Amino acid sequence: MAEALLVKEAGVAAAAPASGASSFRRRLRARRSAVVAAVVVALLVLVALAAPLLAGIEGQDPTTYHANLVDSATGGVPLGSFGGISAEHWLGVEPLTGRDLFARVVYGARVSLGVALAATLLQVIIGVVVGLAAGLGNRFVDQALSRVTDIVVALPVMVIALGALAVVPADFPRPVLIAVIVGLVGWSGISKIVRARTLALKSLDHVAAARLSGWGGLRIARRELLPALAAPVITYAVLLFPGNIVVEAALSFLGVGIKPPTPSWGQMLSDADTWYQAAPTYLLIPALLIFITVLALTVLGEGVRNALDPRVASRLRIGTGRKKEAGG
Amino acid sequence: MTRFLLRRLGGALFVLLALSVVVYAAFYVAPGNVAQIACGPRCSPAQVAQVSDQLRLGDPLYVQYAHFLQGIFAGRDYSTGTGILHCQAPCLGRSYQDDQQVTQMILTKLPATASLAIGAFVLWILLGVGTGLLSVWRRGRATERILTGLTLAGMATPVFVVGLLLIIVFCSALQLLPFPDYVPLTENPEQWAWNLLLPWVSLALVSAAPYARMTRSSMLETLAEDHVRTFRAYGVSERGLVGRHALRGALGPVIALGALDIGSMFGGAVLTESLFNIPGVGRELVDAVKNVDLPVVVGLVLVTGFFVVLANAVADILQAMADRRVVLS
Amino acid sequence: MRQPSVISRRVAAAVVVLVVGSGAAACGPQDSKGSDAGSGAAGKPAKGGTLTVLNSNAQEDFDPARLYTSGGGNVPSLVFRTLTTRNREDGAAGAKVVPDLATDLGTPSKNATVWTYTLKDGLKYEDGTAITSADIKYGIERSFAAELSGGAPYLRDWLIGGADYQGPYKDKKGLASIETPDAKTIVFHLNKPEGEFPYLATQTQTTPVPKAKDTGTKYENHPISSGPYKVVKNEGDGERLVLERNTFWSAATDEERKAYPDRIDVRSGLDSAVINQRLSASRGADAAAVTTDTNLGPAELAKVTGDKKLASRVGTGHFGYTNYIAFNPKVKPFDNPKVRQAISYAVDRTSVINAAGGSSLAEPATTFLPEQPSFGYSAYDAFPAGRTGNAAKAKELLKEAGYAKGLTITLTHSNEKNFATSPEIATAIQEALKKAGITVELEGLEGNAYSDKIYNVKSEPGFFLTGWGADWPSGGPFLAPIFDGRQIVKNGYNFNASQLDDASVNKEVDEINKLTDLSAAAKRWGALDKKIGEQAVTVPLFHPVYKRLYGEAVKNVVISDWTGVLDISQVAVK
Amino acid sequence: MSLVEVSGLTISFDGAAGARAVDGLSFTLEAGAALGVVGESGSGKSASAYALLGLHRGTGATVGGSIRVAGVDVQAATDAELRALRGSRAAMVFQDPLSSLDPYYAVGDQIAEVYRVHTRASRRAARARAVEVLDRVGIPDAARRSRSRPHEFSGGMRQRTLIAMALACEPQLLIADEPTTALDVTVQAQILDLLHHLRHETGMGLLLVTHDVGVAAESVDDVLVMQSGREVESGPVADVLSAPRRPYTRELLSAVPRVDAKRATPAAAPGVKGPVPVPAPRDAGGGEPLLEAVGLRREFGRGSGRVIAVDGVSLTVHRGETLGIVGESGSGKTTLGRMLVRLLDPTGGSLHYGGAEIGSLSDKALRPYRRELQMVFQDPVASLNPRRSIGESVADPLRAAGVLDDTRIRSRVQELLERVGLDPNRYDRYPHEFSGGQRQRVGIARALAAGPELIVCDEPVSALDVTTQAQVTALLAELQRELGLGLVFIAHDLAVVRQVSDRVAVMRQGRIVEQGSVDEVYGAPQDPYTKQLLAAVPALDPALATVRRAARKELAAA
Repeated sequence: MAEALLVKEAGVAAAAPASGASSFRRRLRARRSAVVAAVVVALLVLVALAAPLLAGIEGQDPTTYHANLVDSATGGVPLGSFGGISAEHWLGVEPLTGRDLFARVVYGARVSLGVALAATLLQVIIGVVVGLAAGLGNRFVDQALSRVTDIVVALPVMVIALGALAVVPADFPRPVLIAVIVGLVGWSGISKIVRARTLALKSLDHVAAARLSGWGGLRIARRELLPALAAPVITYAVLLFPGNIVVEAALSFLGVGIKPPTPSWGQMLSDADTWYQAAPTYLLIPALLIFITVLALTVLGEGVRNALDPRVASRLRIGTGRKKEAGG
Repeated sequence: MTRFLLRRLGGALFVLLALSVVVYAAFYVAPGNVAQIACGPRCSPAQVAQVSDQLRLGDPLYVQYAHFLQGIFAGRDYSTGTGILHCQAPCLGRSYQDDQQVTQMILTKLPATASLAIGAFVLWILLGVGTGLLSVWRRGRATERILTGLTLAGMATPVFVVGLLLIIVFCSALQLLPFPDYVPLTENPEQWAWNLLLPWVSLALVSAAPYARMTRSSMLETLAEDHVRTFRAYGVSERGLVGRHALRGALGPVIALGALDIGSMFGGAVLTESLFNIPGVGRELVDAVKNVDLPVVVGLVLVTGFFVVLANAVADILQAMADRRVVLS
Repeated sequence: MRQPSVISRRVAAAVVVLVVGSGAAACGPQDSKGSDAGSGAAGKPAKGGTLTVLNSNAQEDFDPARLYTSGGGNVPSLVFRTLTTRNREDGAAGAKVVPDLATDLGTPSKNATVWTYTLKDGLKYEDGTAITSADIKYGIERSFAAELSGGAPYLRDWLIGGADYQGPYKDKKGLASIETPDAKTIVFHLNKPEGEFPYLATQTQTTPVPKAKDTGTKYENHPISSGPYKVVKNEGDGERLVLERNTFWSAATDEERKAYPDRIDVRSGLDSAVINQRLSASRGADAAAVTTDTNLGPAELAKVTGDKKLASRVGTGHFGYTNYIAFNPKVKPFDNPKVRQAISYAVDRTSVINAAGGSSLAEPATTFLPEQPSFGYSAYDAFPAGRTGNAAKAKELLKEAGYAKGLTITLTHSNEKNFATSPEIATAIQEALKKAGITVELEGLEGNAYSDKIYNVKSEPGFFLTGWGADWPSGGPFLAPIFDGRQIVKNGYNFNASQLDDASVNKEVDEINKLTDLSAAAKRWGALDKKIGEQAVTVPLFHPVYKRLYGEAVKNVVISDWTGVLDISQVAVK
Repeated sequence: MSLVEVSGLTISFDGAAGARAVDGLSFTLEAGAALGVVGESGSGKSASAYALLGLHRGTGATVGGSIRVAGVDVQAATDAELRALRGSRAAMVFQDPLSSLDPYYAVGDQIAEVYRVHTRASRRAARARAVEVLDRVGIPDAARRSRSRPHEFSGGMRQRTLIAMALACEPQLLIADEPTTALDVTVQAQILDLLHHLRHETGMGLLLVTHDVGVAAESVDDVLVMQSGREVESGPVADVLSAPRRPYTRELLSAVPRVDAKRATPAAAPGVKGPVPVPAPRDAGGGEPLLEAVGLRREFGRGSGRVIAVDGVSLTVHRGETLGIVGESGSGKTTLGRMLVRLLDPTGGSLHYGGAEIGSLSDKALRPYRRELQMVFQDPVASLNPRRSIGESVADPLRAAGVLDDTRIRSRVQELLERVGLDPNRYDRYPHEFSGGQRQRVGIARALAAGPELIVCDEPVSALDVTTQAQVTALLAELQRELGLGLVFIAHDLAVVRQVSDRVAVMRQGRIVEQGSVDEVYGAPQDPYTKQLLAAVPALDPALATVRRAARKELAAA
């Protein structure tokens, strides 16, 4: 069932062929929200890539303490209005330490996006390999891999990540560790989709025709299956990405994720959670950033899904049998 | 149907067993000195030796695991040097750091988690299905677009962001609600509800979004199906179509997703519990992780896995009952 | 604080209890303007009402044998009377030890190796039976039983035969070094001179326990009260503790405890944010509420300072505690005193204090001893770094040490947000040392892993953040565990991080311990501190200041320098 | 006043500017009369039928012209008025009876729901009515079966249920949109007979929309032929069928394969160059045996879920001959076809090809034979990889052989494309740019590219319109004759099979019930099932249809 839900979510059932990249772009562009989201995501990626540059333009770095910018006597509240926002410190400074928030935020984007991206890639790679193997393999292989997938589905990401973080030595780099754990626990969705899609494709006549042509299994997988799997895998991956951002943020929020002084948004949020009265901007900045990033990625994911699977869009039109008329 | 049921439950049992092997192996085999880790950092060599003995770390791995399993199904005894400590089935081990039985620890945390999960569940189902229904009912109008936007925003907001904002607004700025502090239902039902209101709402706000989407897309899908056209062609009103035929079609997936969600929720809504300071299973896990309390971590992961696997099976069965066609295929 | 005696978080908790969950009285030496005796709501304190205590940590193991307290604890002191106790007064006066069950602070003899106490008349338990010296002996003996572990190790270390004694359940003969010639007299025979024995006698292990009522490990559910209150409810391993008046307690025998409220309701396991929120809202029963273990955090302080009404309900206290950088000279390059001195010069105490919550929550420290007369504080600054560090001097020293091009070292810290050994402080040091050309890499560890690593001589890192608080307000328990070479623990918890084993230091410790004149001893502790400080085996960073909210109806707030926390036995809510 | 009056009906989707699906259609239907609307896919026939009940409302389609049904001006009616018309005075029966019923409710409840919408009947009365109408459409044990859900019914029973639903409110008009297209031929005959019977019993008018001229001939008084949204010709069914006035009608009729006609190739149709000579009739089993199956068997699943799809089939295909395999859905003919080219492994029996036993060869050992055994698939959409150009798809077997270089492959493919009647310059086009018939030609070209000895055609024309069907069958026949291939032609349509085959095998439930030369099987069927099948085929002649209906009655009674 979970499978059915997943498959439905990623719009996999559609046998609709994607007819070329240009029409995909056209359909993606047709949704204004998706375009805006894509721009936002692109900006965020740019910010992450250019973090040192941006901080350099501002003239700050994410680790330097500015004792003179906080009011020591009242617990370290930033001096000045709105958390110390000024020409030197574009988003103000961190309470207690006086570290520059803008620099921390842009460097934090690297961690948040980077970890999520690595985790997503890992999920996709494992998911595609397992899914393909299950879909193409014999009964035994399929059964075995499907059971493994079932077990992985039963592993709650947060719980496993928390557990794993408990036993892995502290000197193992946390960003890598989180990406690996999330990647290792979160591939079941992709593998289920790939398996289902492979099974469906395998029964399609053009695959049978390729067999009759005399091709071997590998070539058939590469020529006939993989291109058709790209659409659902990409769609699902784009939908997974924001989830992975949230997992990293959540782990850091719980204080078991990215370790200081490396800034990450979740950790900033966690540090800020007692400061909502004394320094509201300190809390709002990471909260808003997480929200915007995840929202933009989700909207983009929707857009990609709709563009890759025109059936979703047409589903919204409630035709009266026109489908039948036009078919054949 | 019975066959399907048995097969599904059998499968769930298998997955659970396999899960226990994986978890046991991952936590008890991988890292360095297990006895030292399980016992806690301040243990003397003698105490570590005792723990090692109790966990039977000297035995081959499968024997250790067999004892672990035996504990779950039949209970086991721990020798403490001076006496015998009996751990009743289902025995998930002992926390040496807390000097308690893991099962007992989890059981005491379960009411808080259940309070959170069930209340939030009711709320988010109502909210999610209601939103989905409304956006289908008003499809093509501004209402639908607004609701769709809100749903997307809901999907995009992590619970800790929503929760923090709600605390700031309702507890701090407006001072309408108490700063959440869990009170057991048995102690004071009214206080219980008031203190859980914010956690419920936060969890419901973020969890409702997938339900709204699913309800909406399932209903739209059903509305586009031929049988709805049949009833439209027979003069059934739009309300009848949406309420009777389309909603019925959306029910299966919603029930299934609901069962899954509440299952994983019983494993602890880690974030919500941490944020709102609810002494539930999830917060226990975070604490255990921070203290590297190995037996507790393993026990909690297994219990969570148990609920998720159970929920998966229940979801499948409910889905099958809601949609008889699944059984046939 | 030395040998770990329990399998549990308890030792970790013990540090916390010791630090926060203990006694009474008021303000720091130079800072006494902030608190006048008996502050709180206006009006004369009167008997009656219910005092609510909102705490983070549960009163686990509410058994006098198992508690690790400084001066008898705060809540425990309401139920357990001890031979001596702390003086329940504001400020420095509160750092004095005074008689409790005993008529005086004890009579030393034979070079302070034998201490004799006489009990007051008319002392009774909650059931009306009389308290005898044999009960006190029995209470102490219980604390030697393995199943009732948890207390401080001094009795085991000091009493003759203590090291091998297994407790009264296994050894029926009892501990011969404690004599009870009659029902009112108790005599202690120590294996070495200990002039500070009266301080030790404040700990709950000297609470009388009637042998007939002893239920072993279950005693904690209902320990027999000798104090003004008795336990009527103890749920969830001390999460909820309700105390009511012990009618057999007589104020005439107890000069220290005021016992104004009729009932005390201790609710624990609360989140610190919730406690502070409830105390600041001060609604309903919370108006008569206090906390004994939850400080205002920096963010909360920022909010409270902005609100005059709230600010008037903040109690400020100084517990004798020092946060410092510890060096392990067995690890290179910290074997080189010049490197340690360079770091001492480079440290920016202003940043550190900001990271610890700002100048209201932390005071810069250049001495290891807290700035309190009872510790024997004498001011010195061996490596004057100024407010923000002396990078030039540090560089110079590094050059002399052969690190002209700078060096890279690792600073170990805890990941807990405790504003003491937490990442913010570590990064503050990292930043300051950067200016001196020292690259600091951070190693952040989770709570347990952190203490496991730093308190074990085998795994001890070379450069880490830690802190130390005294078991009682004297230089002895402050300096000896950290710098006495004989206190290096090879198999277990070691606090002598520098593993300093200096014969002259060891000898001086022994000499001071012989003194029974506590003020004379204090002076010599101060001089010893200075002497050790010059060796640069630690870098004192700051002394924390405790700020805690109390409810609107709370009167007679007394905060001693012994505990830095308001004393529950003095508080009134009517 | 007529029951239905439609004048100047236009329907366009995708806004008013879009192409018109229906353009200026006018017709009337008198009370109690029956009108057949016949046309190929895309002719606008179904859209017109939906317009009668105003079903385009709210879908974005633009409907123009005037429509009056049972006295209601459909265009001007309010939503409520429209709802009162639907199901009550004019009821509709749809094409796919499974998807047209709500899977979640019992059939009786669904009929009762409709009944209660239009009458103020109590729940109980409505249920009683449901049982009554179910009984009337011939559902045995109606009271009990009314509690079943649709998936528990067979296709024919579902269609009966839909008809029962239509009858519930005793409408004056029954609109049947391709009511038998999804059904097997024997069931189709039963449903058509039922409609015929009900019409005479109740006197309701019937508007039958169908692509199958035969179905119309069986059931209606008047016929209206549509093409591209316009009327081509209309009139009494006997007149139009026997003497079509318009070329399109003539083409349509001539393309319809006739089960009673001897093997013949239809007149040349556009797309096939030159006249195709009628091949000389050959003796059955004239050539040398090419492929021989003995006791071929295939099972799916295991345990109690085991299904025997093919159960001991023996047959021989000779070089240069066409073997037709005919059967209804579920008869195992597709499974058999796939086993013959070894896309499926037989679970039993043997398969000899050119003297070698290939039934149990491994995938690898099979490679040398792969290209000699080819297949043309049913679904022209699924049989081509949508992501590869058609030229590349056709080139596949050539590349796999690895003999030719790229330029030679390209020219060979273009040759083949030309041979099957496609523009060779469309080598680089993608499948979605081709029509169904053209895609099927690509599929044939691909099969030919391998240089096969035997081609199995699995329902190669069933997804195509009748005129396209004729062209594709003609092409296959021509190629077979030219190349001397062995051809296995699998179809459910008896007429199509008769048209192309030398010999024919009739399959039922995994077995061959009758096998022989075309003339033997069609002319003098021996097996009762074959007889039943043949009797069920709709005739193009209304008079003949009446005779056959009587014959079917007899057969059923027998």
